Amino acid sequence: MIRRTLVVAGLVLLGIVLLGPELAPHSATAPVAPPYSPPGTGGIFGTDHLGRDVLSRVLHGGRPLLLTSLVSAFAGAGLGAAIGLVTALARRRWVEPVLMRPLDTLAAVPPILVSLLVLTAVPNRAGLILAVAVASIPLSARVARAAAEQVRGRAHVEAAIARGERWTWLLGREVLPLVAGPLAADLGVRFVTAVYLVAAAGFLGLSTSDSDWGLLIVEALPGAALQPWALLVPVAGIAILAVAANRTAERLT
Amino acid sequence: GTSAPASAPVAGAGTSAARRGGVLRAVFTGGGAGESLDPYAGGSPIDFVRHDVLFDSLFTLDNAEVVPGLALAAEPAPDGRSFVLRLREGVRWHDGSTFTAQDVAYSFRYMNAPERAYPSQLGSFVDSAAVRVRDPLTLEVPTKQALGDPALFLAAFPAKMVKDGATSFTAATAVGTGAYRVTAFEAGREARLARFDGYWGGAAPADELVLLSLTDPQAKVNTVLTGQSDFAGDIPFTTAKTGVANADLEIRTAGENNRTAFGFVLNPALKPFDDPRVRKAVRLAIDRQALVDTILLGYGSVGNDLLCAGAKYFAAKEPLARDLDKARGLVREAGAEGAEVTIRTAEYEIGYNASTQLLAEQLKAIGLVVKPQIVGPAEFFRPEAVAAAHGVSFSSGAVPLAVMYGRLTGFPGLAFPDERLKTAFGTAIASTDEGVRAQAWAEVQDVMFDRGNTIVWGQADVLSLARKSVAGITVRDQAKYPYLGKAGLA
Amino acid sequence: MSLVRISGLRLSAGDHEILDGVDLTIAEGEAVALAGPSGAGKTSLALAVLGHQRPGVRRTAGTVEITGPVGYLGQDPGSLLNPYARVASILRTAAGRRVPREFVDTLLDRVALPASLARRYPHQLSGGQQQRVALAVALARSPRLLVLDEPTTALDLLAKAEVLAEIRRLREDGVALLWITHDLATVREQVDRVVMLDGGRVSGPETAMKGPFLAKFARKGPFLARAGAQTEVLRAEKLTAGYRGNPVLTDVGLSISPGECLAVLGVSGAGKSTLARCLAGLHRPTSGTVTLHDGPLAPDVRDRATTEKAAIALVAQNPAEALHPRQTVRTALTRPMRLLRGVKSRAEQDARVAELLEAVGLDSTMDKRLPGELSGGQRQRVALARALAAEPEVLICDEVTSALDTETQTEVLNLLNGLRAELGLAVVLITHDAAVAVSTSDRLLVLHAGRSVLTAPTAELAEAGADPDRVIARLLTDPSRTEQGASLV
Amino acid sequence: MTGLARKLVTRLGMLVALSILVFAGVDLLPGDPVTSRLGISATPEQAAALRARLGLDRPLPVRYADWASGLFGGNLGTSVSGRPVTELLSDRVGNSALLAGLAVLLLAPLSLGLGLWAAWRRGRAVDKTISAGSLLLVSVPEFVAAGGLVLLFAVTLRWFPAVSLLPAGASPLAYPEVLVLPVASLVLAGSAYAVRVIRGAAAQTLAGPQAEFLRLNGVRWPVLARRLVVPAVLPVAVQVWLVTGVALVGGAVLVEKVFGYPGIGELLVSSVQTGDLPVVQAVVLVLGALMLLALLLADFAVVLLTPRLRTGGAR
Ligand SMILES: Nc1ncnc2c1ncn2[C@@H]1O[C@H](COP(=O)(O)OP(=O)(O)OP(=O)(O)O)[C@@H](O)[C@H]1O
Ligand SMILES: Nc1ncnc2c1ncn2[C@@H]1O[C@H](COP(=O)(O)OP(=O)(O)OP(=O)(O)O)[C@@H](O)[C@H]1O
Ligand SMILES: [Mg+2]
Ligand SMILES: [Mg+2]
Repeated sequence: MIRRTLVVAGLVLLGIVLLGPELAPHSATAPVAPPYSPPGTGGIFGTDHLGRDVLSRVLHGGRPLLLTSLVSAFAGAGLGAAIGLVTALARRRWVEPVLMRPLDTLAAVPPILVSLLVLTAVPNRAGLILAVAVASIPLSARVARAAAEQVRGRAHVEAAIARGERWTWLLGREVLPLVAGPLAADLGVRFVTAVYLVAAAGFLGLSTSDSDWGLLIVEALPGAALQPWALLVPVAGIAILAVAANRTAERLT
Repeated sequence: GTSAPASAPVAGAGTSAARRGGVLRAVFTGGGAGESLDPYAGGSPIDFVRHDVLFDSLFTLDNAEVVPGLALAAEPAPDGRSFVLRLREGVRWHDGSTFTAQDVAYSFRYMNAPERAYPSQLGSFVDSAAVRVRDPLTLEVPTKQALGDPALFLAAFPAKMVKDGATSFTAATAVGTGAYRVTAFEAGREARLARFDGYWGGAAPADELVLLSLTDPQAKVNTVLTGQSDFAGDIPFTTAKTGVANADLEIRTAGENNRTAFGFVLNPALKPFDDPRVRKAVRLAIDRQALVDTILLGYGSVGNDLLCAGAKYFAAKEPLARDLDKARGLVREAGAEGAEVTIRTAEYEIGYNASTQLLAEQLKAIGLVVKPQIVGPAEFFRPEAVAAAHGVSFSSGAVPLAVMYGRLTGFPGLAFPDERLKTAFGTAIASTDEGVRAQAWAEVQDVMFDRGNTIVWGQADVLSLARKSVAGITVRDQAKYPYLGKAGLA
Repeated sequence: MSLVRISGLRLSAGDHEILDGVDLTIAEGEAVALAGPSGAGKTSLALAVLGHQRPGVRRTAGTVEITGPVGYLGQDPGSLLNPYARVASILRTAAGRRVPREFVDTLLDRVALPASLARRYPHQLSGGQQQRVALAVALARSPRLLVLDEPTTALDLLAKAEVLAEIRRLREDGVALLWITHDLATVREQVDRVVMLDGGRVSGPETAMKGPFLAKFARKGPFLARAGAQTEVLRAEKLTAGYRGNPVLTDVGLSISPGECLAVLGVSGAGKSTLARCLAGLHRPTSGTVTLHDGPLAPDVRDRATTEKAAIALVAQNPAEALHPRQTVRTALTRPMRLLRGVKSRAEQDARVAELLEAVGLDSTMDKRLPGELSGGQRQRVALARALAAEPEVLICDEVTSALDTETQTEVLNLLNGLRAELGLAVVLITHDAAVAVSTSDRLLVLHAGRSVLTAPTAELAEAGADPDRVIARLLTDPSRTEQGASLV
Repeated sequence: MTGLARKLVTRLGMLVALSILVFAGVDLLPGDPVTSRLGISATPEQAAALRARLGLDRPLPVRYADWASGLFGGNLGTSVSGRPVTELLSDRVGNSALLAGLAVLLLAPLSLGLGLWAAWRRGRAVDKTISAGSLLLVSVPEFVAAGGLVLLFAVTLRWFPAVSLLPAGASPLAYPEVLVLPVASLVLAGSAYAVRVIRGAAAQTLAGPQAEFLRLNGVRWPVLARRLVVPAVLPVAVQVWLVTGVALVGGAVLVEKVFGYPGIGELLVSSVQTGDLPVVQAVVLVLGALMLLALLLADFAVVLLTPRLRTGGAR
């Protein structure tokens, strides 16, 4: 019963986020009222520092945020997990150092520098996705390898090897289902980190879109005392998304 | 969330006079580890404030007028190619020794040496290597181009005097002639300065001045709100709008003559802004009042597209009235409808990126598609990038016209190529006759107002947050870097 | 006064009943053996006595009353002990209160372990020692009832003897026992009564037990005779292998012909499983060769041809890990068919799955179950069926019958014997069970500390009718082990 | 022993690779010390002169070789401002390490406690609350959380200073009150991941045969946690704590900015903004080396905390 309501609420939320740009009463960029108008006088949640409708900006920004974060979380955690699994299952001894040492080195470069570099080379949303993905690959790979190593020596994996299963089956059907728990948890954390890195990139002047929620937070911060809603609404949005994403990830395992 | 402003900003430096004694703690935007006690090494606001009380210039500005500092007079030769500098007598360094012409000659060499992190731009005008000491209080200074009013240049460009032979500027070794001497310093954190009782301009009121360095605007405000400091320079408009609910504190403005110009410079070398009609159309199309109300939250006034409001010679023309029909017509005539233009901007002042976004919205109405190109402050002035953009956001304090137009003429992408402007500018710099200079500056600004490439949509108040008892804060150069040599507690 | 009083207990999982109205009372000091075919519900009942159910199992009716502290010893001792604590700490934790130093020593002494083991970690103990430490844990709270779930299946004869001796001592101390076993022959003298469970019901008195194992499954000679005539199918020469430089196998050789059964014996840790893994290509020997029909085999199974992969099948030792927990029985059985025998059609797969399940004594409706929904013995048989699905020429069985009751064990061994006779399947049988080894094999290979100390025809070593336990114990007892193995049967 | 030697050699190689990566990477950053320094008032000659003085006109490999040879002598280069980078870094590395260290010291028991509690009560309200709470925390950007803490505890309640102002040359250790809010912000930001990992590992252990065996033999929760669950999660928890700690040393940029805390992150940001490449390179290298060290320590910690590995394989 409660579960059903939760699922429905989640779907409604997803719908709002994805259809947001169509639902928004105003454009994301046009001023509609004096800056920092409180809720009521200028839209449900008031207006931001340029007099733009907070509700409309939140509605416009949800889709880019969700897609950016999801894509980069999947790319980062997915690639990381793939590398980790391959390393754990590889038969050749050189695979481990060849794949993992460079990743460890990459892990040692502060993510902020990685983001700066990638965004310099690719100064758009794709760059942001790449930056977040690159920043999460090393840790995801470690998590995946550690999890897969527990499973690698199990008799059913050896049986599958002995009957000549392809590596896709070995990874996808023998090992993955057993490490899906930690990987899903990792994916959930990656998603939140992605949202957060996107926001942080905005904080450092590296934002890549008009109105994704990270940018809204960054923009609303100086005027938070004047118009708290402009800050609280996107923060709440991100929090809800994060919780929902993690619940989903846990469900899937 | 419903905090009504406790009070509108008050003007000035505090109601009462500063009394002698006490410790004044003031916080300014810092430059982190890059800060320095060397007046030619640090480039952040707190560096300027600190340098101003530790070191003196030969001349300073006071209400846009040049007043004598360590020098009493700079007398140009008739052709303007050199000047004679007469120094003040009886000035002492913090270490007790006497200030002489040797110090000045050394300072000229020091400030322009290529290994300086921030060499003085005075080097473009003064031939520092050829400075000659006539006697302990007189020097002869050759110039690289004719200067009609050398004192103005000595006041407007950084030209702090350091002691002959000084190479090291640590808390123990930095020696100036200013109202305060340094007792402790850590870059990016704080400087502790003690009153210099032998100051030639009269001893400062406060016993000690503590300059605190922070980079986050809200953090600066918080120090005053929580009693960690007495004065925060250059605070965000939002803080003023929110107001402070503390009867001991007040928000101050530096006044009408000390505002910061907010605007854009259009690139006259690129389409569509190579066409004066399009430049004019932009100036006709922008909603100045909306920008002032939104970006400045009303703290300021509309601008008339000319830089240096508040400086001497500034032409206080009436801003162009908004006329969208006419603007659209001009754009159509120029065949620039639907043109895509990139405006490069960085948040080196709060509100720059926002003003560019708002500009983009406003210019939609006349068929120009503006793409804000938001970058970090460190890369903003990369020459190739500026030259490739159709415009940049731009800001300036009430600096002398010679400084501002001098800067603009040298920069690809910002310089405005116009014969009449060039001639008038040359005369304005070189003429030794005050009347001729005034005439020439008027002409420079006529050209700029008629067809120029600068847009100044607003003049922003410079706000600060202060304990009510803080008194005696004055402006010499720019209001963002006030002079604290006469400041103290009432 | 009774310690346990269970009445009308019903347990169900999904749509089927596991226990169907079971009544059981155990009086103070009484020892009850719980036996019955694999899948009868023995483990489920034992756990119910402890007030516990495995995931997926629900109690639908009945009452369980227990008085006094209960000790419990599960099936696989290796995985029960806390790997992060030393033996002393494990035992003190188990006591649940502050105990004097001597407590640990006394407890170890009770399970016939030297006090010097107290400072070791579980992984530093042999399988037999681990099982005895686990028993000590169960004893730490001085239980008045001890629940034992097949406590000796993983043990070689010597370790088994030690554990049995300790259980006998406990009996003498008046501890009540609920003892799950499929080895009634051993247990019978040590218990007061035997409860037989079948299909979730108590199936009547002990009379249901069949006669002695050997009588029913007396050694027959024909395989041996025939085997000698055939050419060999698999040969290993001078196999040397180890883990991270620790040698485990040294210069071991073997050969086996179609239809032949070679039993590999040795105490725990002797290297039997390692040998099996080398043959199957799952462990790379440091030197030595394996040949199939005179063709050399690659040391790594991944480098072997499909026909070579199909020719050798391994049933691994650990039944808990042998099956993928998320794959149904059907998937487990059809994969080898597809990959190694090219059976792609669903209908044919279904037919073969049913056939295989039936052959190992399982209901063909079990194909949709996940391993977690099977009993220990059922899992072991699915693993065997999976190996047979590849239709191998050589079957290597690492303890395939350890979790099976005598009845089922007999069925499985009959199946193997039938395949040997009809199809010429060669079987390498690794086992701790002396009776099985003696009754089924044609030849014996005895490993000691990684070296092959003896290979000989079974008939030469054990005359028909001799007690297999004694025969094997003699083979395993090496001079170097006599001081430890003092309490032999 | 050879294993250890090989490990150290690999790490050394990684350090070299890291230094190349850092040097080249930073060089590619958009900020340019020359233009950011000279602003719009510089002539091309002035710019060229400054470029030459800073040695930026030489090819990248030459500059790297120069820099790397300096590293061996403990010389991290010279800041664009002319001061040795080592001098700029020394205090700040300590300050940041102090901040991060304190944060980890608080975060470790906190995350362990919460993670174990959630695992013990898995599937129940407590578990869901802790999971959701940690996710909420991690999804509120740290600078927003820090701002909230300042508003509540400094501006409104006046319990702690809003900004970490320190007298010149003083160590934060002498002024513990300035550490409270920054450390609290970092703990809030950093504990969520640890809580989730620990909860996962603990839940797995609790579902395993060892936990079942102990439970069925009458061992109750606190003892079970102390004897089995904690030792089982520690190897992975220590990894997470170490890595989080290093990440906090360099990743506290925004928190340091909000509090004006004189740390390495603040130095990094201000140097990026002024295009002070030698400082950026040094900071990033130091952070990277710390991370490599942490990963190495984490590897050792796993061995140390896992008896099977510590005592050298099976029997
Ligand atoms: N979680 C479950 N879901 C569905 N069926 C189950 C589950 N657990 C056990 N069963 C079934 O319940 C029956 C009894 O299982 P139990 O483990 O008690 O048998 P057992 O007598 O101990 O057998 P064995 O001697 O083989 O270990 C078996 O048929 C088994 O398939
Ligand atoms: N993965 C491994 N890593 C290190 N040592 C191992 C490994 N597997 C087995 N060993 C060791 O190798 C030796 C032989 O092990 P093996 O499994 O072959 O013994 P076994 O004869 O099958 O014993 P059991 O009867 O207990 O199954 C033992 O000492 C064991 O501890
Ligand atoms: Mg069972
Ligand atoms: Mg074995």
